Amino acid sequence: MLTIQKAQDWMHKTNQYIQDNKAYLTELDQAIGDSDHGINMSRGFQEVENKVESASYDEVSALLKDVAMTLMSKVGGASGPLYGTAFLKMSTAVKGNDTVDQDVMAAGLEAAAQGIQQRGKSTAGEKTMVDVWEPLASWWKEQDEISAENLEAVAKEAMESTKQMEATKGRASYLKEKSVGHIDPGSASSYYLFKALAEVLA
Amino acid sequence: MLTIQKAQDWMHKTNQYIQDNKAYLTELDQAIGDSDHGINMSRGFQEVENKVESASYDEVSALLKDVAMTLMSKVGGASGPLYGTAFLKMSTAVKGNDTVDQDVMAAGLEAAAQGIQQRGKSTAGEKTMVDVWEPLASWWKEQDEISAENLEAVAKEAMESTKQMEATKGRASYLKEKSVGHIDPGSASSYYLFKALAEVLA
Amino acid sequence: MKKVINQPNNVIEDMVKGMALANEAQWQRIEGTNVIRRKELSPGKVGIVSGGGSGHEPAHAGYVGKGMLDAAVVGEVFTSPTPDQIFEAIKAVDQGNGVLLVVKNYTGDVLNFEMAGELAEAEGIRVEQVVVSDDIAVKDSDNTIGRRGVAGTVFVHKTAGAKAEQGASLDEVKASAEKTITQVRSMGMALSPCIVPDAGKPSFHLEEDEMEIGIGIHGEAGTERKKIASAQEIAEELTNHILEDSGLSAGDEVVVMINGMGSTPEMELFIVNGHVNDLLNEKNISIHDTYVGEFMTSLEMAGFSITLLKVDTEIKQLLAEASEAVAFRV
Amino acid sequence: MKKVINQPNNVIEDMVKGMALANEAQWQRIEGTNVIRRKELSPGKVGIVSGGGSGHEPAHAGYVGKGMLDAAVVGEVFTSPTPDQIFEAIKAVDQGNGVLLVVKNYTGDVLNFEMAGELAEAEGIRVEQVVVSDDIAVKDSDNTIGRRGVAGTVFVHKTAGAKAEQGASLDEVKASAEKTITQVRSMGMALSPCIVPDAGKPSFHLEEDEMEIGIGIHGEAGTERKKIASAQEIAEELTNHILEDSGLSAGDEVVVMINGMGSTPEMELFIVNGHVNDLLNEKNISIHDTYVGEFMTSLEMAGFSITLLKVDTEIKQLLAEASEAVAFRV
Ligand SMILES: Nc1ncnc2c1ncn2[C@@H]1O[C@H](COP(=O)(O)OP(=O)(O)O)[C@@H](O)[C@H]1O
Ligand SMILES: Nc1ncnc2c1ncn2[C@@H]1O[C@H](COP(=O)(O)OP(=O)(O)O)[C@@H](O)[C@H]1O
Ligand SMILES: [Mg+2]
Ligand SMILES: [Mg+2]
Ligand SMILES: [Mg+2]
Ligand SMILES: [Mg+2]
Repeated sequence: MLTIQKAQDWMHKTNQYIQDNKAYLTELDQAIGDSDHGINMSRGFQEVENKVESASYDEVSALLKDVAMTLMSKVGGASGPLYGTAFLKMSTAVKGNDTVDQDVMAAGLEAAAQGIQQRGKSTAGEKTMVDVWEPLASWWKEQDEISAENLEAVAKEAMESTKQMEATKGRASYLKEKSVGHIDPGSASSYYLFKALAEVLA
Repeated sequence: MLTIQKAQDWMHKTNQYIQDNKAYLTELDQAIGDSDHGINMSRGFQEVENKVESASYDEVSALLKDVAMTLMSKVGGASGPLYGTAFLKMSTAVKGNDTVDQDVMAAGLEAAAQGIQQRGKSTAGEKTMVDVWEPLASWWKEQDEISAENLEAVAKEAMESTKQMEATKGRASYLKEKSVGHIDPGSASSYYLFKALAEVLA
Repeated sequence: MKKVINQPNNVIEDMVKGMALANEAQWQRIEGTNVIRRKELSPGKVGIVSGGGSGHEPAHAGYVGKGMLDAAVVGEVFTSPTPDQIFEAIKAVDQGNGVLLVVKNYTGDVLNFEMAGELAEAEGIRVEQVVVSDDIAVKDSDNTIGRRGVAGTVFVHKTAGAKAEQGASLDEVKASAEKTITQVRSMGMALSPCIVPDAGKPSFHLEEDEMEIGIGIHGEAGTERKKIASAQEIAEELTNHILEDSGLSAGDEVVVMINGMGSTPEMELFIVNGHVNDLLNEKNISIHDTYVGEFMTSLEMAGFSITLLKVDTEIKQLLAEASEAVAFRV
Repeated sequence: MKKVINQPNNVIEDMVKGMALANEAQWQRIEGTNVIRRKELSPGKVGIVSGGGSGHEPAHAGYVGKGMLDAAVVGEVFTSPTPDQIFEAIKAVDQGNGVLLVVKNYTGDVLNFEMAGELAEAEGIRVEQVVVSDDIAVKDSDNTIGRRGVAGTVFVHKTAGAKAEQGASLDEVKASAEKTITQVRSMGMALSPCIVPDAGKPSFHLEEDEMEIGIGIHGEAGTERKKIASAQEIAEELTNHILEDSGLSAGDEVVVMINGMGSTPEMELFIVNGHVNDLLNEKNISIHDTYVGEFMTSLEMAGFSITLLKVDTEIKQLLAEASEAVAFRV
């Protein structure tokens, strides 16, 4: 399902969404954070694009590891180590598999979602990117066959569910109840990542 | 002509004009200076008022000396030492005269106008308060009898003449030709001083 | 947005370049990184590394110098630096006796420094981390990530740096830093926002007659937004909050820091200092020393913070030790 | 107007009070005046007194300390202090060997210091005066009052202070100050105005995309108003003006000061410093030392100035002497 080519396309499309929505992501972060999430993601995914476009890989795992290391060293802030960890765990979980099929990907996503939670000492319901990764990974595992359309819809719904949450992790937690009513920026960037994945798999 | 009582009234009325026009004087200084002339004069003449209201004098000269010392120590900037010098010279010139009559006052004003020029190394035509003091003192000397109305008119015309001048002294000189078109702030405050004198003598 | 910059997304590279040139006698940029390190290290000393997002200048490079930090890692504007950069700093300053990381309590900083520490430990470098959390505007409850690190961080740099310079072990240096952290408290306010260059827009909006109490150093919303009050009222409100929280009482001794956030003139900081003095005198809390200036800024935000550090003989002695850091010369 | 103040017409009293408390170890307010003096004078030393309007903090009180000024006279905002206050400062620091007055070239400052000097001479105190005029934005012609004194003044404080501390005579100290004055040149620019508290309104207006080149430190209009350019273009424009005026050329050695006017973040000053370095390197003018920070501000004006001081062995040696002044520690 996820070939090296598709993984490359995934990163390419993600980068496009991130660049197109740089200002929007920053605005979300302005409301409940420090106005840099779009800037951070834009810097990071531009580097990811540069990296994976120019390199050649003999397995998906290797590509994902490059993504992880690039995000880790280019994004900074809270989202850098978290996205970095997610892709690192995903890379490890899918390692040794020639083709990353639906089940292997399920393991990869679960490892990623857990990695974020461990690194961030966070769980679902705290208004962070976990609220996209965690339900997405669970949903994936339960599917007989992944529908690209549903994948996008699940990610979108998960992102939107953060709107009514009160943040207890990340910078938005300073705002307490005032954080309610705003979409979590990290969940929004995660949504673009899965929207891009859906399109690649469609 | 200028009794102690009248000299007191003169300072009282001057202070009123200065306080009422504090913002206007500051605005004039904003255009071609550093936005503080109204503030400086307001601080200084309020202290003059406090001083001469509470003290008692046995000659006009003593009162004028108090005015000089107060302005010197409360105004600061360029205008403080210049007004201070003007009143100090005036005080010395009228010293020993029981009543300051028109001729004695002529000598007083001339000494004042010269004092400003010496201290400021300036002459008429440089767009400074000299352009009010100098013509006013000359005019006074030529009169058979001082008409209060004319006194005010001469001072006003002198002040307005500074509008078309190009400054070569004081802060406005930095602006060179751009200083043209604005009344000199120190000339405006000097005008209020003579307007008050005219009213007292009327 | 009015700024003296070139490309908004290149400000950090441009800044670090000019920074390294500003103090060539003491500073050295580690090539290929945004790390400013001491040119000459004190042999055998425990290393001290700090850093964080940019926009808080003189923090943290201004505190690099003999007696304070050995290296500062410069992140993007308001964004924690990445683990690889922090790792480079650790490697550069370690002299076999370990390195202390002084981190301000933000998720990003904690995560990135933590990961850098893991990288270093994997290479056999001993690393310890302390997390500064002096901003009492944030409630320290289970439902937040805890208090932010703000201007009080500078005192942690100073005491840890002095302790290390005395030849103390990593554990001893860490203990001094932690003691300082438990004894320092800050609270800030703002009159107007700052603009992250690459965002191009103000980080928040305040009306012409409004101020925000309890603001963070990245423009994070504070505890209360209200009509501007007098310097005296604001100074007393912030000081009273700190006193209440810290339990400082008559007979205690403190060091005061009045920190400008960026565009507030020193004139106003001195005015605030007068009122803080009056209030502390009234409460019989004695003032050992005072720092007025810009120590931990937020770009061009207008506002200030007050920091009180409770001192004892040890802390006073560590504060008094020499420091050659440009922004905190002793 | 957003400021942390009490009554706008009381800012100076409030500030001086808080200032005196900010540095009690070194500073002392002369009772009943707005003079900040060194608590302990160096016996027999020639006294150095400076001062001027407020709003330029840390100038001038920040330069009071062993190795620089003995006293700073604090005027109202942007208004020269009065002769009586300056006279008090002179009396307080004179130790029988005379006093040098370091005055910035503005009519008000020159007149008030001159009168204070006359008062002092009348009491038998020897006084000399030097007038700093480093701002090349003003043409030094017969039709102006000459160049303004701006950030370069700090170097005059430093060299005169060091010379006096070495035990030099009043004439020798004056000669060193005058040498510095002939070798120092500055030029500034602004992005946004400042507000004099008691005026309550901005001192000038610039459009959102405009800057003003050649601005004075009281918001005096500059030489040119135009569209904001890049940091590199602005830095090069100002530096080139200074180079042209000063006749500095390949092989010469300078000290660079990048001075923030108030609300410009240090980040931007460092960026400027990088470009000034590049340009001077290109011209083979070597940089002996660099100062980046706020030395001579204009309340909350946004902008900066560049100062180049041509140095020789004597000036370098005077700059290197110890200084305990809070705002210029060496
Ligand atoms: N502890 C955490 N666990 C999981 N995700 C987190 C945590 N803290 C923050 N995040 C995510 O990171 C996002 C913020 O990223 P970003 O703005 O780039 O970093 P910073 O908050 O350091 O400025 C938040 O919107 C949230 O989704
Ligand atoms: N050399 C001079 N001779 C005479 N008057 C002068 C001279 N320089 C300045 N002035 C007067 O002083 C006024 C400015 O006073 P003020 O604003 O109080 O002081 P400053 O210019 O120091 O801010 C000018 O408007 C001008 O009338
Ligand atoms: Mg953010
Ligand atoms: Mg003026
Ligand atoms: Mg951030
Ligand atoms: Mg003035």
